[in-house]
Amino acid sequence: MLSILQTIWEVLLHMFRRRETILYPEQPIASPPRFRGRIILSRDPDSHERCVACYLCSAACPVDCIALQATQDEHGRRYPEFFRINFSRCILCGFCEEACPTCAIQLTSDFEFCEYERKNMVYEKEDLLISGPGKYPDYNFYRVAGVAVGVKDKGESGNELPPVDVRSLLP
Amino acid sequence: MRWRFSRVDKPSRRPEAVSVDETVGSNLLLSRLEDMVAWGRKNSIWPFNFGLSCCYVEMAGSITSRYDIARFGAEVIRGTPRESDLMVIAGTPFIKCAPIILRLYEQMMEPRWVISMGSCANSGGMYDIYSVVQGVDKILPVDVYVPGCPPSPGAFMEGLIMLQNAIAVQRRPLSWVAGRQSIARPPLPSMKDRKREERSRMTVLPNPDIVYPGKGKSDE
Amino acid sequence: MSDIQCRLITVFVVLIGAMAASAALIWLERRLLGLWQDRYGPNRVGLFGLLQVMADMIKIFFKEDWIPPFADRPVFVVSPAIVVAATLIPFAVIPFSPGIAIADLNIGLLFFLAMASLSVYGIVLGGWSSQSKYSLLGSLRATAQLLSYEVFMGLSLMGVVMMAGSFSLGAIVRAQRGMWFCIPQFVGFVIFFIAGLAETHRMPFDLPEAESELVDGYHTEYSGLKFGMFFVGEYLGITFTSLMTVTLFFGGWLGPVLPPIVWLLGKTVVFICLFILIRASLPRPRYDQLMSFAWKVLLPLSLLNLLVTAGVLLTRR
Amino acid sequence: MNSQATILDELKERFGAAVLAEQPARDAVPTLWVESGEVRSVLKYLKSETTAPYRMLYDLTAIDERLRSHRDGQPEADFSVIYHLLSLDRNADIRVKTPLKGEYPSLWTITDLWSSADWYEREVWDMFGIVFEGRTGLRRILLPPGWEGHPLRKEHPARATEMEPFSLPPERQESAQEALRFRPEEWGLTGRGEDTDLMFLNLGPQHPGAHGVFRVLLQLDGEEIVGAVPEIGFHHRGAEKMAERQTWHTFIPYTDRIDYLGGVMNNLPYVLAVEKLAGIEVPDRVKVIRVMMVEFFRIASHLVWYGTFAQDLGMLSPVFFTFNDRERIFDIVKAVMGGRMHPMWFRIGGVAQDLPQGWEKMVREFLPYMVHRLKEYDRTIMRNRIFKARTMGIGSYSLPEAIEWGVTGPGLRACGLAWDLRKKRPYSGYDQFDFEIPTAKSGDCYGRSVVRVEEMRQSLRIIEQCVNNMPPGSYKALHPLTTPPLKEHALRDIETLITHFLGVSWGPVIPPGEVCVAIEATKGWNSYYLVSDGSIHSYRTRIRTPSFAHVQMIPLICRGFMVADLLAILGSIDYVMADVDR
Repeated sequence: MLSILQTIWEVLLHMFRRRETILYPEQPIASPPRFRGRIILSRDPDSHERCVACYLCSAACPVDCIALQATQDEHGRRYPEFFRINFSRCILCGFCEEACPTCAIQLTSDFEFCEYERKNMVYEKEDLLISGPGKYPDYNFYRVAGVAVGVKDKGESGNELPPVDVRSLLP
Repeated sequence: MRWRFSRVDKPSRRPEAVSVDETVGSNLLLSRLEDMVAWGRKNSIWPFNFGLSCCYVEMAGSITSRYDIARFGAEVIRGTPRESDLMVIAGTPFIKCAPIILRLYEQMMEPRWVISMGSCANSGGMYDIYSVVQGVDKILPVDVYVPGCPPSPGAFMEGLIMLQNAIAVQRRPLSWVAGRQSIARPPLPSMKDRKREERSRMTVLPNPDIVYPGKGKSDE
Repeated sequence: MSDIQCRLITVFVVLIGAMAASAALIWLERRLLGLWQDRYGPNRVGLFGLLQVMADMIKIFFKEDWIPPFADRPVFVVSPAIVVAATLIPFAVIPFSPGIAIADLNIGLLFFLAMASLSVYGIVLGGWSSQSKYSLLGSLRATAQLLSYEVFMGLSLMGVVMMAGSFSLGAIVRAQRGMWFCIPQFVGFVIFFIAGLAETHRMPFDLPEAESELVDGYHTEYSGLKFGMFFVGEYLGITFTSLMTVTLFFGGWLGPVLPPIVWLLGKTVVFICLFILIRASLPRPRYDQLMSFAWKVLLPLSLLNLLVTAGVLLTRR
Repeated sequence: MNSQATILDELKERFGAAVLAEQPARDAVPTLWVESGEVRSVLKYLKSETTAPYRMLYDLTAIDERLRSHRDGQPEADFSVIYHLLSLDRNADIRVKTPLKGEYPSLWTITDLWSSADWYEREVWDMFGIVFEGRTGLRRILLPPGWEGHPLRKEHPARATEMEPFSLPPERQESAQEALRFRPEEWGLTGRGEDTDLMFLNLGPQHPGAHGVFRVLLQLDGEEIVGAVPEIGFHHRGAEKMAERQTWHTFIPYTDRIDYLGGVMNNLPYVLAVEKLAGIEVPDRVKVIRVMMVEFFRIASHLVWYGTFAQDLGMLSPVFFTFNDRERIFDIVKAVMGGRMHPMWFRIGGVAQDLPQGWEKMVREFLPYMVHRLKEYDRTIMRNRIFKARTMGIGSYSLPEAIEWGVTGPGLRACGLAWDLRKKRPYSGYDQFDFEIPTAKSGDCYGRSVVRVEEMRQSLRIIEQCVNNMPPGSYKALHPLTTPPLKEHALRDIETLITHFLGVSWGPVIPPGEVCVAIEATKGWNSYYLVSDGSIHSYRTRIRTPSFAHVQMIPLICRGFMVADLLAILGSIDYVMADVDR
């Protein structure tokens, strides 16, 4: 009998606890920066599209929900002609972000993207592209030393940084 | 107001849509009544205690204190389909389970709504495999799709609010034996289009290597 | 104003009051559960979410009401009505204030006991007529549970009757002027309260519906308004049992300064809250444990209580 | 490893020519091939005749060998059936394989040796079409009745999008419903008791107390359970088939969803197994990070069990409290790993990211809070008289029964045996931690509860040690097969970027071999048996889950109890349907 009264008492005491509830939608639900939500495409610090259409994200995607088509601009720079993510299949695993060699594709902490119709869950490039560099404000793929091509040696192009000493990568 | 009495022998699964003006414009009193009914329905969505897999745990999470869908009047989870208004397809629709899902849906009384929660229910998600139905909308009509795998309780709540908004503008027959037996559903917006502007304005995101920099939410 | 008019007004006030109280109770319960579970509960519709019940009512009223083709139709339809009627009728004998009662019967208590047993029929028939195995199990449980707890409910009240020397509820309240019966009749009060919980088949004694076991028990096949009537019936039952507890053991309307009706309702709300608190906290015993608790613990206890009360009264004389 | 050598010698000596070959395995489990006719006698010998016998049938599965190229020294076979036995006395396993030839080969059953072989054999038949003779009831278990083909055979298509789109016209719906109808005579049950009529109650596939899509057919005398037939397969998502088409790397998200309450707990045995095949040794920091996250998920999973179990018994509030604590765990999990239920954060050779700045503060704040809450739950739940009345003496089994049926985890420890893989076969550095193995004597619902509650406390101790002693170092191994390699490097130099490209596009090529790694997961032993054929995919992935064995035991332990007890039993087993059907 006492144990039963104790149970009742313990529950009654919760009256004096602070309520745990987040008053969504008026109050936002805090998501840490690592939280994997809606996917975006970012731009590099020079405001160009970061994506070089290397297809790594779509290859790494366990559910094959990323589709893109590479093309080149007049300077020979690759960019995606179209870039499509099917959010009705996407599992927000972040493998694309991990695979992306240019930090173009990123997962934001936004989880609010419900839809009334399934076809609206397919996002095109204009839905994905944001105006800034996202999580990695300083990284610029085109500044990292590339390979030596006929006209220049490694890291000697106009805006490249000097190449990394490979020995520094060893343990 | 002229009432027609008609027998509904075989209620169709989804009566054809009629334009809202046509239905609402006819009578002010009736439309007031319909407004009130829609308001009542919107604020009293009782979900069916139905879960298939992982998403169900997150859906249950949305009932608990941190998220508390009771605030929307939707915490009265019913164990029987007959008393519930909302079926949340929370999890993977399996081929072996599909007839059961459909049966339970049919056992629900009108008006009834369906939220497809999570990638598996939306389209099969990561399970493009022999035993999984590629999207629950292959077997029953879906009102709101919630993305994620599993969607967080927050995302489910967004879906629920969107369903409430949709219900608020729907006009359904007031009685299941009298009046026009059709449902007027105004076209619903594409949330993607609606939010595009705002989303594309986003510039810098917080550093992922710091736990909760500043106060919390990212800059959206 | 003639006597009949006066009576009619009382009837309407009580009827509407009881309905309104049970509606408010639905809101109160959800908010209180929220309070004890570190959350809010319905708070978005109207001030403090007060309109939530309105929304639920409207929704249920316009929900498709369906009778399964395999059900026993007339019985299926009539059962929810029996439940509501049988819980509403005994409100007639409650004395709300000195002189204000729909009918201050001199056998008020017996009338209440008789009516309380009637509501069992609603549940049993509802479950039986649904022709569903879960409903059937639910109504079987209801039969056994409600019938046995009825016995102790009656027995536990006999002490009160002896002390007051009357079956009239008004007389019982007046007999508590010196001391509320909850003190001399503490055992009787505890038994009555437990039996009251069981009679209203509230958690932890909600075995006839027990969601995790029997889906929704006796009302599994009900929908729409008929289910709504079962739902309201349950809350009417809680209101009534709380009123009864206050009347029998906590001096009814008695109390200083404030008007009697305020005292009565105030005390009732306390018990309603207690009902909800118990629902929020306790696990559900098993069906056979419930029965053996009834027959092996409550029965001897209530008989003992009867004996001791009688003994004390006799020696006092 | 003396005992292993001796058991092989012992078997060779006794069975002579029937032992076809001995196969070296990466996991050092003695593996031998036995002629199919002699398998039963070998197993019987191992179960009852040898000293310190192998009493537990840990796993029974098969491999479609027809397309496998690296089969060095293994006997010719189209299919092989694998019996994985376990001896708790020796703390040793043995794997007995038998080669089978032909399109639809057959084999003699072992259900008379182990009753628990029943479901395993049905599964093998269902998935591979291998027939077991000499037994009854060899019917589909995971797939619906009337399914054509056997999915784990190599010729069976995997993708639903390659098949005809699914539709459910009324006639198909009707026939499917008809196929679901329970016919007691098919299961040898009748509606007549000794002196009463019995009722059949169909509990599930959708039932509020059944924790997912799970069906139990009950034969009832009043409310007393006379017989029960559990039916599973409503949650089969073909994870094993999936592994044969995903790369080693992209299968990681699928492991998360096996025991969907376990989160990264499921990643662990898989990445450990792949690392063993690839020969990767991970840095200490990785080990400790993994242990910490895994223990967080052990607590989270047990909290869900705690709340829902209390709810099954009719308590309304505890589920809210325990889910609140779970949310606090998820706050940490979200901040560190970015996901909630399925962080999919472990990688081959490490973890996805390093711990973020500020993680220590969060964890340190959580620990005392949780200790306090657990005390509160003891007062609210465990000590409650009604709770005890509902759980004590209900659904109990003895230790020999538990071993016979392959019960592992808290269910085994509730029978009084302090057997925990973290202590007995430490993996991922568990030998460096100081913690205890809680046990209970009774083997009933209450015993299982006591063990789980105490386990949460021990997990908190482990986490505390992790915070206090987090070693410095890298979060990924510097090994060519680590997938993907350190991102900081890949972003800065083209050399790593090339490895990165290979790793995430084709995926790593894992050397051929077989390995089985078991861990003490939230619900029992979870193991991945991986067969690599030297390719970017796994050739065969066998996921042995604890719940499968536990659920099979239900008819045995619920007989004689009431319907309400069944729900208590189901709750106390703490199964997850995805963990049963995969």
